[in-house]
Amino acid sequence: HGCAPQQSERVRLGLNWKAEPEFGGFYAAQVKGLYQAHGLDVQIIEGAANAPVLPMVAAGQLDFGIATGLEVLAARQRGADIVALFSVYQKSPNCLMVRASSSIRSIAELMRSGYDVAVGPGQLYVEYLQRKYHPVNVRWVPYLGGVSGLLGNPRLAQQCFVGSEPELARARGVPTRVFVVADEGVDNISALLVTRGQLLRENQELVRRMLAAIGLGWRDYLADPAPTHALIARLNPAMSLSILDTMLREQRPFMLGDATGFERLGRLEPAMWERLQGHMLDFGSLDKPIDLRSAYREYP
Amino acid sequence: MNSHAAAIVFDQVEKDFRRTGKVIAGLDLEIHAGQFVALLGPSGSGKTTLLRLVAGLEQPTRGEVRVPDAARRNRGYVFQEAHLMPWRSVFANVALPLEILGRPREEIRAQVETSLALVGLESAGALLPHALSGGMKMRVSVARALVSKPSLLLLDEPFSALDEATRFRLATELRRIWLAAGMTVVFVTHSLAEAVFVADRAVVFSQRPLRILADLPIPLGAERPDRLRVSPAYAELLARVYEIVAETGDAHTRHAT
Amino acid sequence: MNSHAAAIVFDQVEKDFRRTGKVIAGLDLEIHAGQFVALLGPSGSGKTTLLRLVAGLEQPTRGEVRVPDAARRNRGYVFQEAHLMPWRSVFANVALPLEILGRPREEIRAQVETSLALVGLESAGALLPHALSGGMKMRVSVARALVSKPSLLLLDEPFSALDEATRFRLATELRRIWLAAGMTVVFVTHSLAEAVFVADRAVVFSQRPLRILADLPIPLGAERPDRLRVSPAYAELLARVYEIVAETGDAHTRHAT
Amino acid sequence: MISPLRLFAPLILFAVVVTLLEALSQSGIAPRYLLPPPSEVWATLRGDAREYLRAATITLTEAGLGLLLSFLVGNGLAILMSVSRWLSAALQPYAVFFQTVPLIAIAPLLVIWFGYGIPTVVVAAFIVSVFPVIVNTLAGCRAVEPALRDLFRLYGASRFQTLTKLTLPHAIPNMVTGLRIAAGLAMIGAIVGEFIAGGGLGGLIDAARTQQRLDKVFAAVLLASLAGVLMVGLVNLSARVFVGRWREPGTD
Amino acid sequence: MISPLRLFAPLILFAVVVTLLEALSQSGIAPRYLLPPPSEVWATLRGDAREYLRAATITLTEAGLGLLLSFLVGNGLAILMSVSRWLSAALQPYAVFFQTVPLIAIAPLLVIWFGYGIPTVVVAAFIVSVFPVIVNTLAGCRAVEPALRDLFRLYGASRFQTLTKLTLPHAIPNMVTGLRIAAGLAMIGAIVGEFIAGGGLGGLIDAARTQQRLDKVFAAVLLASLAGVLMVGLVNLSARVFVGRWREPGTD
Ligand SMILES: Nc1ncnc2c1ncn2[C@@H]1O[C@H](COP(=O)(O)OP(=O)(O)OP(=O)(O)O)[C@@H](O)[C@H]1O
Ligand SMILES: Nc1ncnc2c1ncn2[C@@H]1O[C@H](COP(=O)(O)OP(=O)(O)OP(=O)(O)O)[C@@H](O)[C@H]1O
Ligand SMILES: [Mg+2]
Ligand SMILES: [Mg+2]
Repeated sequence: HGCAPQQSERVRLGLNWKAEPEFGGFYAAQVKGLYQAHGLDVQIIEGAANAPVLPMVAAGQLDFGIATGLEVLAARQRGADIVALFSVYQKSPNCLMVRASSSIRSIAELMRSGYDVAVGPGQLYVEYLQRKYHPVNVRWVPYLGGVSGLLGNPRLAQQCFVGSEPELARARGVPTRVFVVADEGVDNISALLVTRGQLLRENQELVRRMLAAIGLGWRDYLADPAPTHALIARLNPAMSLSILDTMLREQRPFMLGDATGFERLGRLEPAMWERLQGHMLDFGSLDKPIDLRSAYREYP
Repeated sequence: MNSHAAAIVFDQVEKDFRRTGKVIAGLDLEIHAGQFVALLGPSGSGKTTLLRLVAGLEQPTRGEVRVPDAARRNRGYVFQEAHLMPWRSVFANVALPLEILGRPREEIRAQVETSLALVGLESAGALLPHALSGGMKMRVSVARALVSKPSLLLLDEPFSALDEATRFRLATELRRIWLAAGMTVVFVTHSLAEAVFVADRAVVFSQRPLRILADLPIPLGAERPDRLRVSPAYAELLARVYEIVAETGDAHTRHAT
Repeated sequence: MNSHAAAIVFDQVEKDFRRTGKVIAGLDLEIHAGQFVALLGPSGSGKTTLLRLVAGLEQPTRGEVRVPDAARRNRGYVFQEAHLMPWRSVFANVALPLEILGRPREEIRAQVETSLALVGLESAGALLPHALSGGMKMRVSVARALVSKPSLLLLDEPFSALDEATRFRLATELRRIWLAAGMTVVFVTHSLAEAVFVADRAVVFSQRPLRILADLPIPLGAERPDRLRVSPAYAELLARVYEIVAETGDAHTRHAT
Repeated sequence: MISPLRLFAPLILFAVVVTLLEALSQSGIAPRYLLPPPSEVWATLRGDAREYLRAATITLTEAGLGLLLSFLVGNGLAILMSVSRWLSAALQPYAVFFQTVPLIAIAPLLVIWFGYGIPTVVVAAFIVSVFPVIVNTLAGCRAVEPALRDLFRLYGASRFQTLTKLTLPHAIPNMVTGLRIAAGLAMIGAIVGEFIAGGGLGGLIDAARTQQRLDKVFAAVLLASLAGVLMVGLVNLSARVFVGRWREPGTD
Repeated sequence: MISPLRLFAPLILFAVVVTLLEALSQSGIAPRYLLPPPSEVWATLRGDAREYLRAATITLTEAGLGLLLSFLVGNGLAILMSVSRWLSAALQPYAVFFQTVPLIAIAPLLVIWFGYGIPTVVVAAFIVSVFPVIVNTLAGCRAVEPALRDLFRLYGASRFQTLTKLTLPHAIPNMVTGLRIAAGLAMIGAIVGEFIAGGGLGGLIDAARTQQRLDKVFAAVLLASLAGVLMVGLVNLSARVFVGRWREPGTD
């Protein structure tokens, strides 16, 4: 549409969690006025543990939202017209961790260890690891958030996000050993910017401007995170500046992939979706294959 | 007894209770409009049940209780226990029937005050029921039944919690009101003397199942001045009633034991 | 009145209620152990309050109520209203005092049955209170008070819901039990005739605040056979008592109005 | 007389509600990703009937045990509080604390103390359901007719006698009301407990939710509610057996 | 006479509990990552006093509005149910459904219908707290003395008159009991609602929990409980004002 750029368009972006480096680029675009420069007035809405972002996007209460690849495909199968536009991570920062003092050196060893493994609901890799290792004495238990499980029980492994929970544990005097789950051959797509198909079809221009602002925002954030971190620390008092810096430092390779520059930033490619769908079909999260091409738009 | 259009009629009435069995068996009774009837009978004979049948609070198991519409429209009932609403003041308790009838405020105030004065509780209007003595509660209950100037007044031992002086005074008042207003009064009492003094007709019941032992007219005139209680006519009639009750009630006294 | 070791003594007792003010003012009264006292007075004068003071259910605002230990140990109380426990059968209601005293089962059964027979309710033991008539409830309450063979028996108008025959019979029974057991009985009634027939002493109270108007011995002997009621001695005494009450009570009758 | 009404009235309403939901869903007014059509929920339920039934049995057992705990502890506390004013004043705010603390916030504590699995879930059901029991029983104990209290004082009844022969029998109807509320809460407590400790219908819901399998979520929710209705029904039944006798004087 | 007891008894117990927790924590028996020492919670609370107060105000408002809704809707339903046996039989199972449905399971529906923020949270508080109101008020309405019902029948009182002049006044003590329970539940409902829709103490707890800031979690939980105690206290106060007058006959 040809509306004049000085009239900013109101847009609502719903996160699926509180402000964190995971969403750094989205905030950076705001801090640096990039949305405004693209004629957008973006309201970023922090999420909660149980915020139903996808239904909100599908129903039009949000214009953009953050979700995982698994959620996107599951939602599409249920008839929700959700399209992924931008991926924060090129490799999932999902990990399992044990105490550093533990003798466990790999996920393969963990699967034979007799440990409790605390994992939140709906993690794709649980089924994958089950099939790969056929663990007999490992108990999958619910993940309760934080690292209290690990602190209280030396024979517990738990899910974590690179740079986040391991740092929490270290700050409590318990160093950890971290195993990246993606290295086992299973990879969810951890943080996707999504919108609904209708918006994409009817307002291409808006989506284009949004993506442009976001692309710049992320570059800017990764180059100079300090101003954005100041904002995040204010929004999410559970975070300190130093934790934010550490988290970003650890997650940066997962965001940028193996590349040295920004060439892989935000990239969405058929291969990652086909792999994900393959896993989901294997593990019963999807009943039948779906039309993958309408589930995402390639980026860049 | 010849049938009367505006009479309360019991026609072969029987009443059974699930747990306790037959209380009333084949009762025929007719109470004419405007009559002042006293009902007497031993404890547990079914007097309260009979009043409840008249009021429509209980349905007969067999037979029929006919109550003329005129009497049905505006009734007063003094239960055997006071049954006041604990959250309402004495005044508000007495006001209840008028509130239900939707009378204007001013009228309610006037009527309630008159009614309370009648039972000697003009200064107790603001109290809550739990601060009343037993006899005071019953008097409030009487005031409540009178306040709406009912055309049918059912009283279940209204004065038994009262001292003799108060009792006598209230009976006299009741008779005066009845004379003035001409409503039908059915009055359960345990006192033969009271029955003879206040009523025009006394019906004496047997022990359960309730039957009529005696049905006596009391021809002492419409006006019953205080001095009637010390008159020979009254003493004579009372003595005769006592006799009749003693004779017919022989069986019942044995029962009651 | 000379003080007595085993007497119930009211010593300058005053009782005020928060909402209703002074009920008893400077009362001196002594009830000897083993006495059978009837209390009379207009409705709302404070008779129930006085009984509650004796029972220790109420504390005097000023002054002192002394009750000998012997009397304190085993008391029976018939409240003005029946106050049965709705979830207990008639039998279980009467059994309550014995259960509390921890008597053996067999004894409880026997005593309760005796007590129920006394009030003419031997066949009602299995009923729940809501299936009883008003008078039956009061009789259960009397049975409950008698069942533990109390050494102090407080009765608050126990017979006022009963017909005259039952009332008379129960009064006679009460006197008989008292003669046999020798307990102290304090008996509130509104019937002068009943008071004179059953008690050894009648105390007549004024309207509020409660004062003693008359304190009359009733010298009709220990045994009171039925025929006493038709004897000239009884009639004469009753007439005298009426007279005294009428004289002294002049003020109170005016009050009560 | 009551039985058929009790049964048919809710069934008729059920039929109405189901038809309405189905129509909403099939017509596309309520999208499937928000509200799965009842037919789909039913198909899911039938497809995995055994799994759902097993899960429901577990949850029901846990909720039942939690309710039992609430019954015992809640009534115990209420009795203590009814006897002593000090205790009552001191404990009441803590009972409220118990009521308002979000289970999720103390989840790690629960798991450390009671482990993963059934005990934690039972404790969760207990925590959520104990407050109504306390409050209702306490209200019942306090509402005893003063004249009956006088009667017991008169006969020198011990505290224990007054409690067992007067206060508790009198409080039974209130106790039943409290349990009726607690039964539903125990169910929800058990499900939230299963979010923490795993297993049962809560586990199913938790897993299905992230996969957007609302049909599974609603199948489990439906079973949970049925289990809740069953528990409340059991409470009502016991009420009828133990209380109905004297609290329904209008029946004769 | 009651006031100082009401105040001091819980405070004394509070001092005991705090001292105990502090000792447990400082001595290392209860690890800090599970149970932060009260001193630390207090320091956190003081440090961010304004933020916590703002959050507590929001949550309290939401819970209060939810409770108000429960009061209106719950009592309304209870009244309808007390009047009609059909309605009562038909609605009761659905009331239980409402009680047992986990908020988390219907979170998408709530947020879609009521949006992010306060309305959703209010509805959550309402859903969680309405059942006790229904059940208690209904119990109160049904327990009216039959003799008083007779009295109203006798004077030909309309249903509405019987309701306003007899049933409701009689049910007030039960209503208060229901509200007392509902007040605590509304608080927990608001917090769980905030887990879904963000904001308030629930949002604080949610964020702090995953960051292992248990001091913050407990600071928020503490405030939530205080707010709950406050709400229950308000209910009690209204009870004293409106009901105490005739339901405490022992006071004279
Ligand atoms: N609701 C009831 N259920 C079962 N039985 C009842 C019920 N009400 C009364 N009865 C029985 O019916 C009989 C008569 O009761 P009713 O109350 O009519 O007696 P009454 O003549 O009024 O006695 P009283 O003079 O003692 O008041 C009694 O034996 C009583 O047990
Ligand atoms: N709990 C109370 N609170 C306030 N006032 C009370 C209370 N109990 C009784 N009274 C008042 O004390 C006075 C005496 O009451 P009491 O019950 O002792 O009278 P009574 O002589 O037994 O009367 P009745 O013959 O009517 O039973 C009454 O005026 C009553 O209003
Ligand atoms: Mg009767
Ligand atoms: Mg009295």
